[in-house]
This record gives sequence, C-alpha cells and structure tokens, in this order.
Amino acid sequence: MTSAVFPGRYTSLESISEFVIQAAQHAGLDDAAVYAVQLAVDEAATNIIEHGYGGEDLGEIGCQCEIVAEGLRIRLEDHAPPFDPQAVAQPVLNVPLEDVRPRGLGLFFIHKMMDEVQFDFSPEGNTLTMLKRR
Amino acid sequence: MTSAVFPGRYTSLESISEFVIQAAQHAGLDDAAVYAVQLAVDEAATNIIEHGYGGEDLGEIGCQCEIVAEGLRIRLEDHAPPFDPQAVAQPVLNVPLEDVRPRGLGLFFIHKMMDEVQFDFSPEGNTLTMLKRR
Amino acid sequence: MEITTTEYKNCDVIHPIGRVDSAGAPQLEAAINAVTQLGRHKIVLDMSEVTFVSSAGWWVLIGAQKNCKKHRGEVVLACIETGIRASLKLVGMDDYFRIYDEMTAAVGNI
Amino acid sequence: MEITTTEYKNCDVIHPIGRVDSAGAPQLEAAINAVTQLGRHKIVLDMSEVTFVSSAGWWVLIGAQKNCKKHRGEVVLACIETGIRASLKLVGMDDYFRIYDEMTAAVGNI
Ligand SMILES: Nc1ncnc2c1ncn2[C@@H]1O[C@H](COP(=O)(O)OP(=O)(O)O)[C@@H](O)[C@H]1O
Ligand SMILES: Nc1ncnc2c1ncn2[C@@H]1O[C@H](COP(=O)(O)OP(=O)(O)O)[C@@H](O)[C@H]1O
Repeated sequence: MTSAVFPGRYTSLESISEFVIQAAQHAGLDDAAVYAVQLAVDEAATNIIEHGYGGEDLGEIGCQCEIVAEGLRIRLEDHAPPFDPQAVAQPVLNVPLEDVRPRGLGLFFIHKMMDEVQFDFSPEGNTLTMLKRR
Repeated sequence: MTSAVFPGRYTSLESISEFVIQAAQHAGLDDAAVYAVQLAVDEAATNIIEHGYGGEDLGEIGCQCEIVAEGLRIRLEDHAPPFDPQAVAQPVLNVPLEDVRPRGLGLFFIHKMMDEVQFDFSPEGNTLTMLKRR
Repeated sequence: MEITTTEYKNCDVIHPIGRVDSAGAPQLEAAINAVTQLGRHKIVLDMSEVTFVSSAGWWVLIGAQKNCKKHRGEVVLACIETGIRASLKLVGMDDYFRIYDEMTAAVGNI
Repeated sequence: MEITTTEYKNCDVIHPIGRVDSAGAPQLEAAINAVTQLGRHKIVLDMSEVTFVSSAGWWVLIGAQKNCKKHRGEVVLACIETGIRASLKLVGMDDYFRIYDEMTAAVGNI
C-alpha cells in the first residue's frame, strides 16, 4: 500500500495523477484502465477542492492506493463538510449542443470509470473508496 | 570507369539516374552536387530522346562515368542527328507567371548544374561530356 | 500547460501540451478566447500532445464549440489519444465535435 | 510513380511518390487535371516523397498554377526536398509558388 497527502489545490492534480498512475501500473491494469483511474481520481479530487473545501488551499487530500486480488483499490480522504451523493442529479447527456449545461459530469465519470464507488462520511473525515478491477 | 547503355525511352531515366547517382557518390560529391548531376543527366537524356531521336524507342543512350581528380566526368552518347547548341535561345526567366513559356529549361539546367559542358558531333555519333567538380 | 496558437488563413490551430485538468482548463479557455476575440471562429485543436482531459477541459471545449458555431465557425479536434477519446465517447460528447486523426485533414476540412 | 489525391473541404492534396521526370510528369499532370476538371482549383502538392523534379515536372506545375490562378485557385507546394528546392530557386521559379515546410501550414493557408 502506498499513500500520500496533497495540498488541496488544482496544481496538485498532476501529482495526484502521477501517484495513482504508478499504482495502477503496478497493479497490472491495462492502458485503458489506467486512464480510467486517472480520470476518476482527478474528478474526485477536483470535487473535494471545488465543492468540499469550497476553494483552493483550504484543506488537504489524502490518497491511498492498495493493490488487491481484484485490481486496485483507491481511497481519497478529506476533512471537508459531508454531502449527499444520492441527492446529486444525473447529468443531461445526448442532447443537442445548445442544450448542454456544463455541470455534473464529474460524478458520472467516477461511476462509469470505476467498478465500485463508495462514499463514507464520519466526524473524522470523508472517504471515497473506489475499486478498479484488473 | 563505369559504363552502360540504356534504351532511349523515358522509363530509362530512372535507371540512368540511379547509375549516375552511384558514380557521383563514389566520386565523393556532396548531396547537392549529386542532385545537380542527376538533374543535368536527366535533362540531357530527355533531350536525346525527345529532340535527338524524335521519340521513344528510336535509339540508345550510352552513359560513361569516370571518377577524375577534379570530381566526376560523365559522357552521354547517342546516334541521333546532330544539332547546334549555340543556336538555342536562352529561356525567358524571371517574368510574370502568365508570360512563362514552357520551353528551354533543359539546356539551362545542364549548364547551371555542371562545371563543364561540351557537345561533340561526329559521324560516329554525338557526345555530351560534362564535368562536376567535387 | 504550454499552449501554442498558430494563425493560418483558413483557421487557427491551438496546440496544448500536457494535461487539461482543472488547473489547465482555464489556460486553454484563455487561449481559445484570444482567438475568438479577434473574430476568428474556426479552430483546430491539435490534441496530439494532450495526455489527459477532465470534465473541466470538456466544458471549456463545449463552451468554445457553442460560441464558434454561433459565429459560423467550429471547433474540430485532431489527433486525440485513445483513452481521452474513449472517455469523450462514453458521455456521448464525441457527437459535438468533428474528430480527425490527422492535422492535415482537420485543417483541410474545417 | 504512385500518386494519391485526397479531397478536403478547402482544397485537394496531391501526394506523388518518386521521380517527376519526363516519364512521371504526364501522370502528375493527369492527377492535377482530374482535380481541376471537378472545378476544384486549390491544390496542395505534398512533395515530401518526391525525390526528383526535372524541367518536365516544373512545366506541369507551372501550367497547373496558371490554370488554377485563372480560376481563383492556387497550387501551393509543401515539404520540398532541399536539392529540388535549390534547382527551382536557381531558375527563379520559386517565386511562382507559395512553399511551406509543413502540410498543416500549406493546407491552412491555401
Ligand atoms: N466532494 C464533494 N463535496 C461536496 N459536494 C460535492 C462533492 N462532489 C460532488 N459534489 C456535489 O455534486 C455535484 C455534482 O458534481 P460533479 O458530478 O462532479 O459535477 P460538477 O462538479 O460539474 O457540478 C456538485 O455540483 C456538488 O454539488
Ligand atoms: N539532343 C538534342 N538533339 C537535338 N536538339 C536538341 C537536343 N538538345 C536540345 N536540343 C534543342 O534545344 C532546344 C532547347 O532544349 P531544352 O533547353 O532542353 O528545352 P526544351 O527541351 O524544353 O525545348 C530544344 O527545343 C531542341 O531544339
């Protein structure tokens, strides 16, 4: 298991990506799966900064990568206020260009890219656990 | 010295080029000089076919390449009727596009590309001797 | 992110290098705006050296496409890496862009 | 000589492979005529795989340039090998063509 803590700002996204890409490669994921992991983690970390902390440099993001029998398990941790993922509306897709509204693709990507996605909220912090199968 | 005889047709131009390129490279000419030799010989051989024999497959073209102290000497031989190179008008260059007339670039290229150019005509045949310095 | 813009007679080519994530998307947006503010709305995005695009990047491109189409122009994408392209297709947004495998085709068809 | 023609929205790209000598020039002429006969007169000549051009080849290109300009079009040359380009310059004929080092620039500027 590898873990690291990153400052909650957008320039951390590249370092976070590098960190998870390396773990994903070590876990033996193929190129498409590595890209999927990178995308899910980038979207999740962006949400923590943008929606969780409500801006840059207001908190940290912990990241743990664990190679498991099925593939790669990734855990993102933050100390922002909790939110209700169930309450988030699905993005409106497959509509004419003029009707596209720029919102709501992040969670959609996370769910599409990963095989298991679980949000946990507790007084000690929030955890997003994601599994990508090999 | 290498020599070869080619049928007087346009598809021979590629073989003639390959033959003189090889000699030019053996003679130690640089890339620009090799291209110059190729261009001069191509124009001269085209003229032999087009203007000398007056068409394809009406005679042969002999080619001799000799590596000399100064560089490469090339001799092209044919048995077409003689002509008077002095009587050929210079091409009209550096005029507006509309005024360009598609004639007379061949001999111009031959003289520009080679350091020495000499036409000899005799009952035994015509010889064009050209020297490209190293 | 490093971004080069080249103005041709028929279109502008924007060539970003690196990741178009939440950090890079605003830079890409600025580069696109710099072109459209000149009244030029035919833009080829040379994606050959883009390694990653997050939703933040796609929203910039969607916004640019809307704006350019309004001005009788277009954003076309060229040379997109497979993973990036797959994620675009997944959300059905590849329908919003003409996508070319070669820059020549992109620039020739815009 | 092998010649490929690709039709784009803005122009046609003609891509000959090999030598444009007295044997190849008529083929190139035919390929150009096939395009102009469709009423298309913006032609980019991709010279990247042309190894040689004799006066026979230049006359074809000069003729094509005259014809295309008459029809508000143009022949532009791209990716010309140094020796070929030097011989064109030598006879002052490089002034008759816009010449680009890259296909993207040629197609973008025609
Ligand atoms: N980490 C988070 N903390 C708080 N709210 C979040 C978080 N992640 C997502 N959300 C909520 O879910 C919504 C949808 O998020 P997402 O799908 O990433 O799209 P977007 O960020 O474009 O709105 C957000 O607008 C926000 O309200
Ligand atoms: N080998 C030759 N035999 C007879 N006439 C020739 C020969 N080479 C050149 N000429 C004459 O010189 C003229 C100019 O030749 P050149 O400069 O090659 O241009 P072009 O072939 O386009 O006329 C020819 O039109 C022809 O009259």
